[in-house]
Amino acid sequence: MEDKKTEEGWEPKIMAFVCNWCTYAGADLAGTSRMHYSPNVRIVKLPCTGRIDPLFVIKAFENGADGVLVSGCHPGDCHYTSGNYHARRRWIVFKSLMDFVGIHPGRLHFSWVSASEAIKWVDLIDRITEEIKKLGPFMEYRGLKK
Amino acid sequence: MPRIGVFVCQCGNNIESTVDTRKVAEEMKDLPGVVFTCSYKFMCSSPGQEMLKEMIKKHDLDGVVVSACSPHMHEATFRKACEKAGLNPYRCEITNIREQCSWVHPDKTKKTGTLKSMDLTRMTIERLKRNRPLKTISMSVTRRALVIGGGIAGIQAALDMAEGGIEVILVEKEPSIGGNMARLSETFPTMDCSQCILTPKMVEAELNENIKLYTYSEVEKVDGYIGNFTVTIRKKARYVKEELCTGCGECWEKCPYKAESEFEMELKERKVIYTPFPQSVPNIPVIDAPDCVMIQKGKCGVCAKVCGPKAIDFEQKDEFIEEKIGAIVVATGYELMPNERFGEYGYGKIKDVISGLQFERLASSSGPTGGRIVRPSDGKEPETVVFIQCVGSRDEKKGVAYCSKVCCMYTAKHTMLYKHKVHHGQAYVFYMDIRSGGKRYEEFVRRAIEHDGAMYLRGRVSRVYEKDGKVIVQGADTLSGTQVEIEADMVVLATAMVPRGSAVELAQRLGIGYDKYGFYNEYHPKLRPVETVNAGIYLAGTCIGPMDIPDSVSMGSAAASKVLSLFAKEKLAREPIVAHVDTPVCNACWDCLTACPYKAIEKEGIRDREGNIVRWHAKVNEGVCQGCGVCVAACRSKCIDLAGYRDEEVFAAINAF
Amino acid sequence: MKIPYYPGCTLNTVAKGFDLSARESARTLGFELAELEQWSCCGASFPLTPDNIIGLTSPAKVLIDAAKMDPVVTTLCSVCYNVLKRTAETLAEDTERQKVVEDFIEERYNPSIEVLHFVEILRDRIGFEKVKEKVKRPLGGIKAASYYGCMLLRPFKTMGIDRAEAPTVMEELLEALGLEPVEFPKKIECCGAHLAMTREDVVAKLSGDVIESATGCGAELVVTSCPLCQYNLEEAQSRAIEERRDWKTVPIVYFTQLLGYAMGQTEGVACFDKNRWDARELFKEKGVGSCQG
Amino acid sequence: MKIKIENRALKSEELKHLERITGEVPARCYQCGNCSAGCPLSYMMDYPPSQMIRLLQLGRIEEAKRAESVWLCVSCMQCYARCPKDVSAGTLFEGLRHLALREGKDYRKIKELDMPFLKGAPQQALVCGFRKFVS
Ligand SMILES: Cc1cc2nc3c(=O)[nH]c(=O)nc-3n(C[C@H](O)[C@H](O)[C@H](O)COP(=O)(O)OP(=O)(O)OC[C@H]3O[C@@H](n4cnc5c(N)ncnc54)[C@H](O)[C@@H]3O)c2cc1C
Ligand SMILES: Cc1cc2nc3c(=O)[nH]c(=O)nc-3n(C[C@H](O)[C@H](O)[C@H](O)COP(=O)(O)OP(=O)(O)OC[C@H]3O[C@@H](n4cnc5c(N)ncnc54)[C@H](O)[C@@H]3O)c2cc1C
Ligand code: SF4
Ligand code: SF4
Ligand code: SF4
Ligand code: SF4
Ligand code: SF4
Ligand code: SF4
Ligand code: SF4
Ligand code: SF4
Repeated sequence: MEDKKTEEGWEPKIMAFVCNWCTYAGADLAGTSRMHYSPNVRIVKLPCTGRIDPLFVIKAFENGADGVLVSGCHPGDCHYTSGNYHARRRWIVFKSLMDFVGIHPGRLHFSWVSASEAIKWVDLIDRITEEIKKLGPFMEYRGLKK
Repeated sequence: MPRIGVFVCQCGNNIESTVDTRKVAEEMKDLPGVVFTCSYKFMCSSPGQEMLKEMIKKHDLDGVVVSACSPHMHEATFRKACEKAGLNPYRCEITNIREQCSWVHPDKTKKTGTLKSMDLTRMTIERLKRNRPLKTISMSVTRRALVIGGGIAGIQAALDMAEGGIEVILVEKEPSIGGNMARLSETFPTMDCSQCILTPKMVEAELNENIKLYTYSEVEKVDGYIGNFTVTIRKKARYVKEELCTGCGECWEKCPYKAESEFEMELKERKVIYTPFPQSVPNIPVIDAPDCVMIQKGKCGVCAKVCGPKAIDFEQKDEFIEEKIGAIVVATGYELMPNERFGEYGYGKIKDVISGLQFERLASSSGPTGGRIVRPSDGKEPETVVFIQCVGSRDEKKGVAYCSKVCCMYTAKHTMLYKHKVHHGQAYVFYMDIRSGGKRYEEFVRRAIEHDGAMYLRGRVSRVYEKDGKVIVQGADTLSGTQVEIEADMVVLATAMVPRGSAVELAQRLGIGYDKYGFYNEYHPKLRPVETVNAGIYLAGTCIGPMDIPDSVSMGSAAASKVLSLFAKEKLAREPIVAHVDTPVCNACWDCLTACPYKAIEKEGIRDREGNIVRWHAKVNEGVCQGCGVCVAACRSKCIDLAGYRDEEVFAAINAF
Repeated sequence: MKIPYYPGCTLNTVAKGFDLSARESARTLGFELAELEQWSCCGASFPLTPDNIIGLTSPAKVLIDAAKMDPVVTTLCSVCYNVLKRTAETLAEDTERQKVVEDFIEERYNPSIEVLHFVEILRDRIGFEKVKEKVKRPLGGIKAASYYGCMLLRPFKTMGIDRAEAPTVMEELLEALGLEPVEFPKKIECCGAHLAMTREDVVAKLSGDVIESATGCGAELVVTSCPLCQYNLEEAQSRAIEERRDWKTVPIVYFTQLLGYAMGQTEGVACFDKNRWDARELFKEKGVGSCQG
Repeated sequence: MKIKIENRALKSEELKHLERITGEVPARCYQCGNCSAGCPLSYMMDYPPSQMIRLLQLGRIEEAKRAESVWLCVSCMQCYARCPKDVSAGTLFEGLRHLALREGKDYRKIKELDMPFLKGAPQQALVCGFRKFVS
């Protein structure tokens, strides 16, 4: 879809919205276990994936993100019993709107990473980074910001 | 203009080796609103914290960013330090540059780590600029507890709490407390008589001044939140005035009508006015209204005539009592899966096929046969008894997938009780695995086999049928790889333990989680095994999952200690991370109300001068809200927000990206 | 009422009485078993392995032809019923296999087709009460064992004609006809089925056990809805009387034979004489079965 | 008998093939023995159903294929009705028959059958028998 040439030395910027209890803790564990992953991701911590508003994602793209990740507890493990189900329902709808708003679906990722899944976190970030590298920089929304 | 201080930690070499903390500090200086930055060796050390406090005062900071380790590590530390320096603790934010930077991006040139640390710190600063000071929510506590279910777990919890000096209300739906344990004969692994160890506890519960017993009662409604619940209890009509009855027993002696005894499970009848069993607590009868001739047809009245203190009252109605309490312990226990589900075992059709609990009654000296083990069909002593384990348990097709945990043990116990009473008898046990994890449990099972001669056959039973007065059991012994057939006199099914039929309904009333079977969910199965997601509500015993008496008792005590430690606090403090509704904007669509997993959102009406409701809006009950933020994302009018994670704050962080 | 009817091979030949008495009974009860215009063998065994498409084609063809008349088809033989019903379920659930089968037969498959056993029609559409009203020759006092075997009941999820482990539908029908049903342990055990072809000894044992289990509970008659069961049980008895002097033989009859006879059909229809042990002798002995009105 | 257990055999292609054509997963069986307890032919089999499944679990598909049990199973589905794990031994047996038949190893030849049987038996016995025993 997008045929942007990858600029020399360009590195994608990825924003990750994660829940405090599972994925944030999983990322912490990756740290304490001294695992390594690509440095392109910036985490924004929220209490629960249920708190994450689709507008956050749009805003992130506006502000120069080339990719966005939303990650929380596994279904059934939500710290708040069912917040992640709400999130899931919301995102199924949102994902189907992605094309409509002109964002390649490969730029938005969803995952479940539990507090113990440091390895999954590391693999996830590396995989997403690669994928978004292939898609090239996301320029369409840049202009929108002021 | 805000006055923000940024403190970048080196964590010895942990951060410093891949992040140039001085450079980070230097860069942040130029951001608007930042008035002080520094890099420091160990921020969490005492000197570090002192320095932080000093700088807050010296530079008159109104907000602090500490770029250090994960907030899960030291957020509390730094917030406390800020508080001591006179700063609102929620004006202190942490940037995680250790777990998220230095440790995961080992670039020795420090370029990567430094860049990312600057990004993250900048995001935190921007977010902090929009942060509002928050106040911990402090709530009063009603120092009374409610226990639902008067089995051994509930009794233990009530006794421990009463002992701790708090008032306890114990609600039991049956006419007597005691639960399933009251049915048992002797108990593994020590073989104490169940009644002998249970009855003293029941009496203690009755006599303890701090315990208020409501038997034949159920919890109808639960309102409020941790520290401040209001419950409505339905006290079912007993048709006997409790304050007058002396428990003399004249009435049930003389009542001319009988009905099936629930307690004896079809093995015996009881009178229409009855106590479930002789040691009932309280020793006050109830009239089983559907079977009472007086209540149904207006004839009889014998019990009223013979009752000296005139305690019988046919006009009694259900009563509703409201109680204010601060915590709830749920201990509603288990029941057995209906065996009728297993047509191939002939339960319900073949009289001599009985359940484990029925066997307990047969073996119990206070049971229908006075402790003689006989066949229900003809009262003869059975010479061959076959015990079938895992009936319904570990059977994902017709029963439940889980293991009921206690049946291996009680089956071994049953073979022993049987052997001790019928010396020439032979017990056979069909098992799949013997699960005897527990102190002295394996030894107990070995004793049943080696000492009392129980014959264990590894395999399942496919069919049970009657032939010539015998019960034929057709099964497999997988160890020899053959089909086997046993001509038995009696068959005992070790049926799955399942939650009470009413468990799910109660869970919904209480707002606690339950699994697909109806067992209640712990907050955390290992680390918080007696708490629930609904603060102030605790669990004990077999309503959580199958367990034996020692475990049920431990959980009762554990739940009690949780309540006691909750009540030890003067006021309950809680994080102010709760949702707020901007009421004038709310259009009462109730999207938030359906979304909230905790039922924390209420409808509030606005009244005009005449008192008519003119408008509705949503309102968050701060005591109940857990701060998940689901409502915020659900609200399309954007009029609900979450303290600490307000839209504005999150957007600020994103904008700084 | 006309209900499309699939007789199956065996009812056209060795089990003629089963077929004739059913058709006649239907008429008495006010409906017609309308034989499919063209039909082929159902295959007599449901292909258990999903990759065996060939095995599905012949029953699928039967269903396709039936659906052209009505989206329901009835059958009498337990095996046909089993094969057709499982095929119908399989093809309805598995559109991929349905497609392959369609390509093979070169016809469209109609997944709404419903397969009913004749006894289901009697129970659910006619009602055993109605049957009872039509009884002219009550067979009172005859102790009859309903032998279900495997095919009517298993696999339960698909067949579900009655409770898997404790079915009673046949007993209820017999009761309506005035017989006295006896409960016996082996009523849902296997007769040996197609092992008749390879292991007569095994079949004799299994079927013999079934009969002994029934007679042990007092049965004077064994009732079935499967020609293969009927054959195996009779064969087993023939062998047994050669080997054991004390063996007491019992007639093995189809339920429709009793149904039609009780409702007053002429004796020829049921073909009792085609059974190796003629049930009429038992009726005579017991003094029942004479026509009343 | 002694079986040498080999990693390779546990996941052999032929086993996977059997799983594919039957849709059954032997690993789900927890060896409770209910199928063997209920199977009407069990006591005549060299390996009763649960042991046949065990052989498959151990990767011994060759032994399983050679077992006489394969030709004794009548697809009565008693095993499946009683199995708490929803495993159908009967279906696995059919799969094993297919493996044999597809190699062209007929269990019975038509010409071996005796005349009285061919004349007297109901058609369905023959049709079914041919399906089960002849490729
Ligand atoms: C056959 C058999 C033999 C056993 N033998 C032994 C043994 O030898 N040793 C051993 O350690 N364990 C044994 N056990 C296990 C033992 O019975 C349990 O561990 C123990 O009884 C659990 O106690 P509980 O308080 O959790 O539940 P329960 O005894 O079930 O008590 C729950 C109580 O809550 C009440 N209740 C339920 N719902 C409500 C409601 N909505 N409102 C108010 N009240 C309610 C019930 O009426 C009941 O009184 C055996 C179990 C069985 C089935
Ligand atoms: C291989 C293995 C795997 C396991 N996996 C699991 C699992 O996955 N899930 C699970 O739930 N359980 C698991 N367990 C069980 C689990 O380890 C124990 O249940 C749990 O650790 C017990 O905790 P504890 O506090 O009782 O004892 P411990 O962990 O042994 O702690 C006792 C502490 O007391 C200290 N101590 C001892 N004597 C003295 C003294 N005289 N003075 C001062 N201090 C003293 C010891 O140094 C120690 O720190 C596993 C066990 C093993 C062996
Ligand atoms: S505050 Fe955290 S990063 Fe800093 S020294 Fe302490 S542990 Fe290390
Ligand atoms: S006779 Fe009266 S006092 Fe005695 S037990 Fe009965 S109700 Fe109570
Ligand atoms: S009035 Fe009712 S409870 Fe009293 S004696 Fe008569 S039947 Fe029994
Ligand atoms: S405890 Fe024993 S008998 Fe009970 S379900 Fe578990 S394994 Fe089966
Ligand atoms: S933040 Fe969560 S718990 Fe609080 S009101 Fe909103 S949805 Fe309910
Ligand atoms: S979702 Fe928003 S607008 Fe709707 S009721 Fe809740 S707060 Fe009001
Ligand atoms: S299908 Fe085969 S293995 Fe299963 S019970 Fe019947 S004969 Fe035995
Ligand atoms: S009944 Fe099922 S689980 Fe049990 S041994 Fe047989 S196949 Fe395995």
